[in-house]
Amino acid sequence: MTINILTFGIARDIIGSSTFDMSLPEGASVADLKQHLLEQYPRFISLASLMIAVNAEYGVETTILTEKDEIALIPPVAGG
Amino acid sequence: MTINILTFGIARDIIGSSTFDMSLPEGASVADLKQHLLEQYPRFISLASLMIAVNAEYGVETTILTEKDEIALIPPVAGG
Amino acid sequence: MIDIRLTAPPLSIAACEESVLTPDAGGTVVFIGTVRNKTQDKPVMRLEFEAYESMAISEMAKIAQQAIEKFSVLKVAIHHVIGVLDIGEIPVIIAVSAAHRGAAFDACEYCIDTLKQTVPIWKKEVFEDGEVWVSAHP
Amino acid sequence: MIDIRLTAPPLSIAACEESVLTPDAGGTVVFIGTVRNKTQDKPVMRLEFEAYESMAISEMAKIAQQAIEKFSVLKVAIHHVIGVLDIGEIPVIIAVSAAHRGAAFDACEYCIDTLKQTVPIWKKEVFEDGEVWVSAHP
Repeated sequence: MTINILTFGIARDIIGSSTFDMSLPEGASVADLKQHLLEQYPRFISLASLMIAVNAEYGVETTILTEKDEIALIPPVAGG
Repeated sequence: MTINILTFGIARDIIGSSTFDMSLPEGASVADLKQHLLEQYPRFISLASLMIAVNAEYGVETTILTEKDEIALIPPVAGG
Repeated sequence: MIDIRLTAPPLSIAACEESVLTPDAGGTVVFIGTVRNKTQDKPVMRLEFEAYESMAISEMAKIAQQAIEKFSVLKVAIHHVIGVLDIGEIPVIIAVSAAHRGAAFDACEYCIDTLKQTVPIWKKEVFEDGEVWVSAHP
Repeated sequence: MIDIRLTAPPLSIAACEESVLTPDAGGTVVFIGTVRNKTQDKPVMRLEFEAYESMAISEMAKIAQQAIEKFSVLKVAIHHVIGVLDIGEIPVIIAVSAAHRGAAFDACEYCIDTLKQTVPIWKKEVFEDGEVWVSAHP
């Protein structure tokens, strides 16, 4: 399947665009997405943290992704 | 000596006036003042506390009073 | 920097905040007291505040100075009213700015807690059927 | 009652406070963030805030709801900017009203601490000679 991913902050700088597509096997989880991401974009390893949001909620490692989900990379937040 | 005493809040209600005079022996302390006060105005016994200010600072029991001091009765405060 | 005021109502929240806001601060914490509409389920009509003014100002200044030393905050403003307040009006505003927000929270709470214990200000609650000096009796 | 805003600057301190002030409260505590003029002794020119807006609003609402439940406070307002801020301008205001002031202090501090940990908002510090995404790297 191909999922579309939103990027913000330093994640957008690393990807070079505010959205991008990634091919993942059907039934892939948040953990799978992170693994693919680190392989394709090793600069993510240097971040203090990287969370994945699924439909505007924090996903956990086992959360399963589908093409219909709104998926976003959440690098370390710094509000306030 | 005769000292003039300022009153506030419920202390003014008990005394019936915003200042009053009290005769005390020379060299009387805050403790002496409080003892005379409680004898003459037993309603002060019912208060949660009674402090004496001497020249706009809290006095302690042993603070010595003179006629030149500005003396005030400080019933329980309730600012804020 | 310390800003102490004891004035007739109304207090200005903006004025109190402006006196502490600074680009040296990472955070500013403000406490705003309000006259509650009831005490122990009895409706309050209004409050009357009086003060031993010279001593109240000096005690408020002491509290502000202690807060700056104890919590390493930058600026403290303590503004208190004297006079008659209606329900919902503001008897006290305390604003504290600090490099670190935790210190600003701690210092602001210290100021209002200490003010209630030491500053010679008295408050009379007026009910439909009488009035009471707050905290006078145990 | 919860009031969440994520808007372009400037934030209005008065608007945030007005949305929580109530005669049911004995006290209101307000936290005002400010853009500091330096980071690690390096002068900051300006800050740029961006957010994952839908999620940021929902996370701020969760924090406000948790504060109400955890500390039994009455009303919580959380206002945050997105966009460019100059030194001394205000990125965030949090206001909490409560029957008891201790709860208002605790809830307000909880809200800003949690906001900084969980709300998807990012901040870029712009210096004379470069820029940095705050907290991005360990």
